[in-house]
Amino acid sequence: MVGSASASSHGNDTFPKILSHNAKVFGSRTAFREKDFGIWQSWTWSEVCEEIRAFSIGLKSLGLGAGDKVAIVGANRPRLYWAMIAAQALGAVPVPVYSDSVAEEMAYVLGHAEVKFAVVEDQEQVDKLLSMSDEVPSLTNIIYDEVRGLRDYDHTHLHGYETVQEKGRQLQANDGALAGQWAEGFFGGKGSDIAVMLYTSGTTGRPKGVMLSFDNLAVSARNANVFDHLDESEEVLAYLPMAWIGDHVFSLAQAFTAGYCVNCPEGMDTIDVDRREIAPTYFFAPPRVFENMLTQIMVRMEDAGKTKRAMFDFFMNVARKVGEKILNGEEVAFGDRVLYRLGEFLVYGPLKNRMGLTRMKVGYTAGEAIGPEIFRFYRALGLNLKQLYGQTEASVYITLQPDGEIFGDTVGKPAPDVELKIADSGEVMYRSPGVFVGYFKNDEATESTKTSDGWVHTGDAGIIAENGHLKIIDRAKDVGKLNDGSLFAPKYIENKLKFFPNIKEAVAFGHERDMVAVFLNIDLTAVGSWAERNNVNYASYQELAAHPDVYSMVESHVDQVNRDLSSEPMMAGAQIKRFLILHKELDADDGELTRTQKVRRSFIADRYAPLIEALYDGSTSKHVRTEVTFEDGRKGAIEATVEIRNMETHDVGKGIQEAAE
Amino acid sequence: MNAFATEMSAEPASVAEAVPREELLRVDNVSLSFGGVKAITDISFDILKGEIRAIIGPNGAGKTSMLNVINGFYHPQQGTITWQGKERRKMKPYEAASQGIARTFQNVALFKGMTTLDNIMSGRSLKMHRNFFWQLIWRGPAEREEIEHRKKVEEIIDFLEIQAIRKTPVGRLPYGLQKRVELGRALAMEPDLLLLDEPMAGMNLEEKEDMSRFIIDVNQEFGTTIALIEHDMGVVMDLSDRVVVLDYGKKIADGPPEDVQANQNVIDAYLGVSH
Amino acid sequence: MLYDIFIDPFVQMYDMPDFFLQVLWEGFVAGILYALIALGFVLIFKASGVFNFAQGIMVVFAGLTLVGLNENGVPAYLALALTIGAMGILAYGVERVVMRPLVNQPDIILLMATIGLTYFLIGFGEFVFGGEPKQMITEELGLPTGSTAIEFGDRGLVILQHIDIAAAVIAVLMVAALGIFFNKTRIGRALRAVADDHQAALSVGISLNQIWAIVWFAAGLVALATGIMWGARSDVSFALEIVAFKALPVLILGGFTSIPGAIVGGLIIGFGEKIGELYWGGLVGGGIESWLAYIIALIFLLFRPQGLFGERIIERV
Amino acid sequence: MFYREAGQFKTSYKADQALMPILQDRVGLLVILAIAFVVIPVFANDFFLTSIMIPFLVFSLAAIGLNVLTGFCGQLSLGTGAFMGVGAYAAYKLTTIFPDANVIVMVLLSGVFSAAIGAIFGLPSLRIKGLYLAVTTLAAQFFLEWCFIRIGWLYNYNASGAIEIPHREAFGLVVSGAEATPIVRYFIVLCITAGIAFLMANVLRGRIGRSWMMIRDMDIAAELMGIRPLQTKLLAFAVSSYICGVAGAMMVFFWLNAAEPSSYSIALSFQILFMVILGGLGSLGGAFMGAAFIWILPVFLKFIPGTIGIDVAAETVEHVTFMIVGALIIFFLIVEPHGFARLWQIAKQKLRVWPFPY
Repeated sequence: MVGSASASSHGNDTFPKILSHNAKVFGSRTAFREKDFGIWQSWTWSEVCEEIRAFSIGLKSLGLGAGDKVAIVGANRPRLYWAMIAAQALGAVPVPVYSDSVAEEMAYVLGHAEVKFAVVEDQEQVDKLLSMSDEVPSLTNIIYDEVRGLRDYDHTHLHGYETVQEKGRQLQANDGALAGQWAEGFFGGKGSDIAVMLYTSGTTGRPKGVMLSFDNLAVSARNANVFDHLDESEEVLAYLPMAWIGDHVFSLAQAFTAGYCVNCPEGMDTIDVDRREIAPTYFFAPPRVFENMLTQIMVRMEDAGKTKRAMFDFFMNVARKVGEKILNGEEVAFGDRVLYRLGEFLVYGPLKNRMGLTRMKVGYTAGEAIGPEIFRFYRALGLNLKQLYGQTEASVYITLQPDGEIFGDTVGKPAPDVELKIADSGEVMYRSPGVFVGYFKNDEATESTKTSDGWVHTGDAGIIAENGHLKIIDRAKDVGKLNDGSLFAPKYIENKLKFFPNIKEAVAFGHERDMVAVFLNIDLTAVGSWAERNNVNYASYQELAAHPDVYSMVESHVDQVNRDLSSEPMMAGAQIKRFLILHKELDADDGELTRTQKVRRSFIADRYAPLIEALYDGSTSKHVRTEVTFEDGRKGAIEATVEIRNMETHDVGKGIQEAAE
Repeated sequence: MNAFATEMSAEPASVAEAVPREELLRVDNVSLSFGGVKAITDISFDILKGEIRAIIGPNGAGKTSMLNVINGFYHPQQGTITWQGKERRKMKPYEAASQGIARTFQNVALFKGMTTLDNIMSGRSLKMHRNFFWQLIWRGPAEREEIEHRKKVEEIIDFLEIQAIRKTPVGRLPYGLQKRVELGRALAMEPDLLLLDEPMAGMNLEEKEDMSRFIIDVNQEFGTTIALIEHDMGVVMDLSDRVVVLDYGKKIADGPPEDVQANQNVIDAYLGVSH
Repeated sequence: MLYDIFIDPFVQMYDMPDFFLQVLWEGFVAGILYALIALGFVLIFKASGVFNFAQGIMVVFAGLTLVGLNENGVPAYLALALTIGAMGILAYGVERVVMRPLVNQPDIILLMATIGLTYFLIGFGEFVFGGEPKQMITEELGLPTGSTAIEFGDRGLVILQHIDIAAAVIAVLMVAALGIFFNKTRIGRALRAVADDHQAALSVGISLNQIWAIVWFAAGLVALATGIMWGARSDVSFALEIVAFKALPVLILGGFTSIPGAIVGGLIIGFGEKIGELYWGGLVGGGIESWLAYIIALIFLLFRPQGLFGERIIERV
Repeated sequence: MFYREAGQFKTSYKADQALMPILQDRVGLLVILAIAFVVIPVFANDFFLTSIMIPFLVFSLAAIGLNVLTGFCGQLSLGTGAFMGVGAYAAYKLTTIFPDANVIVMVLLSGVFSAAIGAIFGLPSLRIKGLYLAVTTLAAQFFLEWCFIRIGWLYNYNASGAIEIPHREAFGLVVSGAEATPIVRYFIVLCITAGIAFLMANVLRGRIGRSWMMIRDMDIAAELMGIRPLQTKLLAFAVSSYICGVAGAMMVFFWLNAAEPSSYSIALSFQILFMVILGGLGSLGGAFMGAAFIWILPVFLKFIPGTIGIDVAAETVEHVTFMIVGALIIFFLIVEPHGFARLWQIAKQKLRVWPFPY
């Protein structure tokens, strides 16, 4: 293995071991913060070690042992992170679960993982778990963090987090040797032990439990730390679901291996303020977050006065021109440098300040393709935002964009210690120390994903460009062909559409059909703001989506995409011939999106079969009725007549000329 | 056989019936008039420790006047008030506060110039004692006291889920949130008896549900006795343990919600049958 | 000491009834003038809820304008007419520049604005007409200037200035005119409607802006009359401003919205002040006139916060 | 724009409740203090110190005093001038009775007397509110003014009827009397004003300041929450009068050298009230801004005709100044009834959210 010196583990191969190492080395450095009761409550590494020890010993006294599974359910809270380490110290395996998933989904995961204990956030989660006690017969104890509303519950098998910790402290007080024994317990552990089980939500089928070993996580994390020069002085904001590999690696594995501080926000409605207060130095967000921030900036700037907007536009142009070059360390004319400096004072600095990214050293976006405009916007501000490509099965890292080698349409070079190849089918495959151990109780799936010599199928189709960077085209299984034989990569088209702020979602159809047609969702914030400015009245999403002006606006976007497509010889055949704007927003509650907000293509195809039919039978409108689930769980139906528009296509290469004229 | 199916029940065990409750406040034969206009005529009722007591009645029935009598703002011409077993003399409103009676108001009476945090902190006034000279110096005792009470206030903010508006001046908040802040301010007094004057007036359904939940939580988490005036009969019937019905300043019914609902006098009063 | 306070003054009153009557007359005249100033306050307060601190200075300003015009060769009656016109312009200006933009602001802000107006009018008046005290053009306006002595046989005599009698008569006429205006004319009734309920007034189609302009104009006329009377007794100068503060205790006694209250309050203060000063003032070195009115009002307030003619306030929660 | 708050987070209530939780504010304050304590003493001439800075600081302190009462406790007072006079006369008598005592201590002590008298005149505030209360404070104004004239003992029976400040030394420097240098006076006034402002900032953010604001915002609710109205209001009267008293004493001891009863007339009361209203009710910073505006603007106006070469009679300038001040007061009330403090707040908010409009 080609690990660099500082990435080596010195025998600290499991997180409990790393914890006790950190407690010694970084004892008085802040390890965790949580905005609670109005201030950032802080814990140093040695305090964290003590907290975890007490809780862990308490858990043991409740009967948790090696090999047991512990479900972790709730929002990002230090105590829930600690619970994972506390379980690992006993040889148990934590299983973080998406706390907002519906009971049915959660019950399946918990039942499949055979969890014995659950550490949860509050009453809501306790109630949820109690309601599924029949599906999860293995569950014996629930531990909650927030006592509110739970006082009158039967506490035979229900415990407060503090009670458990108190018990642990009591036991330690009674038996001085206990702390030592506890540490000895995990010093016997090996790096190859299972550290955590993460269930991937998957676009199809039941979730699968990805088993990752300590080695997988710790080695990947150390490599990433070295790659981006991260050390114990970093600050990160832990706000993404704990059940997601990204958060697990960024907020736990890398935090522990580098020794940096993890900050948990007060709540989802204070996240913007909390981010600004902390100003993370290492920041990760899916493209959606960056998109939203940009949309907000643009919407708010629309309301600014004329001069201010002119100033903003002027300096943003300067930034677009030279910002990235300066960031990449390229030569830039002196005058531009001065202008950029001025812009930094007047616009970029304040913007970064408002977003809370002033101190950001490195930022990553992944999960989906980010719009090149959006990506460039942040880079132009001088933010070192980069893309990476990863998977749960790889302990995140497959490829990374190295500093100075940033290209909007590629996802970077292989991460340290990662080998990459493209299979004959076009599928991207990799092998690395982070490759997962296997799917829990699903050998069949493990075998079909991971070859005997350690190569993993990503399921994505891609190419390695001349500069060695990986370019992802689409899901391997989604890449299809039109009836005339042209290549049809739906995701590629959809992403191009979604890069327009007005378009929130797109679903493209075309495989084994005569032409490409798409469903669109408009972005209510962006289009709503446009409507306000143009005195367009609307009462609902549905009404706005059906508005003729909105249709024409969207039509121009689609046309632009067709132009773009026509300029790429491989994709030119798959220009959009027809489109419609859906009468409702695609929603995870209706099963149309996954919990990570990815579209579920086949589900949508089933659900809106009549609309697809209409797209391909040439009709100009179609009446539909759709069942929906409201926020409060009630069901209902909405009806609408949806308009369908035809599009002109462009000849290969002609698009460019027209655009140039 | 799993452990939870039988042994765990999400419903709290109901102990109210088992233990007879102590009397917290009793009003005997109270009458109140303003310059010859009778607002309250010969009313008697009691409030038991730990219960939610509702006072209902049509407009102008004397409900708010009754609350004003209880917290010493009005002085009845006749009748006695017994508070925690002792007959109460004529007292000032601030004395009622120091004896553990807090209230909210029909039309939100927040301190408009202050933030949410300061408004709730103001509820701690009675429990803070550092004198003027410590306040001048600030460092040391005054600051420590402030921090100690800030912690308490933050718990209330957390309890009422108003973290996001902690530092917003209350004048800028929507009405529903103002009501919540006002409840927080009353809670900060850690009262024995909490008087709520139409806590849900002017709220939409969702806000009403939130407020109901908070009222029940207050009652259960802190064991606070609550007397509330409310127009929304549905809410009253759901929340309260016992209900007093007033009409034209007289008591026309008193008892558990279901009894009161069936009472002919009450039905007449609400339908406006003339006397 | 106690004798000096409780017995001697009354003995004096009995011993010298002519002096006592003279004092009463002085008090009466002072009271009338206080009442006239207070009347201006009441007019504006009733219609707009604004406590017009500038009323005192409007008195001076009106007087100054009148005299100033005459000094510059304008005949007396024409000057009077022009001054009335000036008060009209002032009323319109105040309504446009001060009242309209500040509608719905808290009381204290409106009060401050009228104090700002006071400063402006002082500066403007002095700028235009100079800062020195001026003689009122009593004769030119055809007002009486002589005096009449009324004898009480051998017990002395009381001297009545004719201008004072005229002042009393004008005051009575003015109150009567205002009474008729408020009760008999359409605009007057509208004014009362505004005082009672702004919304109701709006709903019957009365423009608040017009009404404010009218009341400020009416208050300006009252100020002009006051200015003439007062100027005739002493000089026209900005020293009058201090005297104008006396209207405050008068209003406290009479209530902020009652015209009869302003008259009665003015008389009480006028009598009280003169009697207090002449019979008791000497005990503490004199000059108690400057504050006696306020102390009377203060004591009165402690027992009847709503004034003589106000209604009892019941606090509601 | 200048406010870059990212990365400023609080890990303790102590830091969260600090007077200035934002770093840039603290820096700003330090800059202002540095200017006041270093730059001005080094560069300013005597005229600037005597005619602008010293009176500005004295009036700022008086405005703080009135702001405590009117801005924070909601009790309108028109008697500020007289309360300042009480301080002046008390300090004068104290230095007469204790000729060897430190005059600065005497000035600080004089406030105690005005506090006592202020509290007495505050008694009616229990029953009387708003404009009615203004009348009781007017009673104080005229009664006390009368006392300054009629009670000879107060001014040591001087023939002039005025108080004249004796020559006094402290810390080896001449601090009062005609020989005291402007720079010494300036430092004394600056230290006292800054010190009291700081102490008041402490009081105002704590329990007592809150109880005043409770009375101001909603007195009935405050009472139902256990605030004793009389004590609370009297304390506000006493504290306010103390500060005004000290300001009044400083006015004669470190600025005017001599004072007549008319120095503390109703005109002064109004002047201070303007400072408070224009500066912003309920804001300490506003008191300084209001004082600067009301005091410095007229001084400034006086010099305009001369600098642009027009020869105008001093009288006329004064009249025009009156007009302009009056008009500006109305103008600012219309533009922003909550005063300069609010304008600053709005500006600050704009800077904080820059480049966004909100």
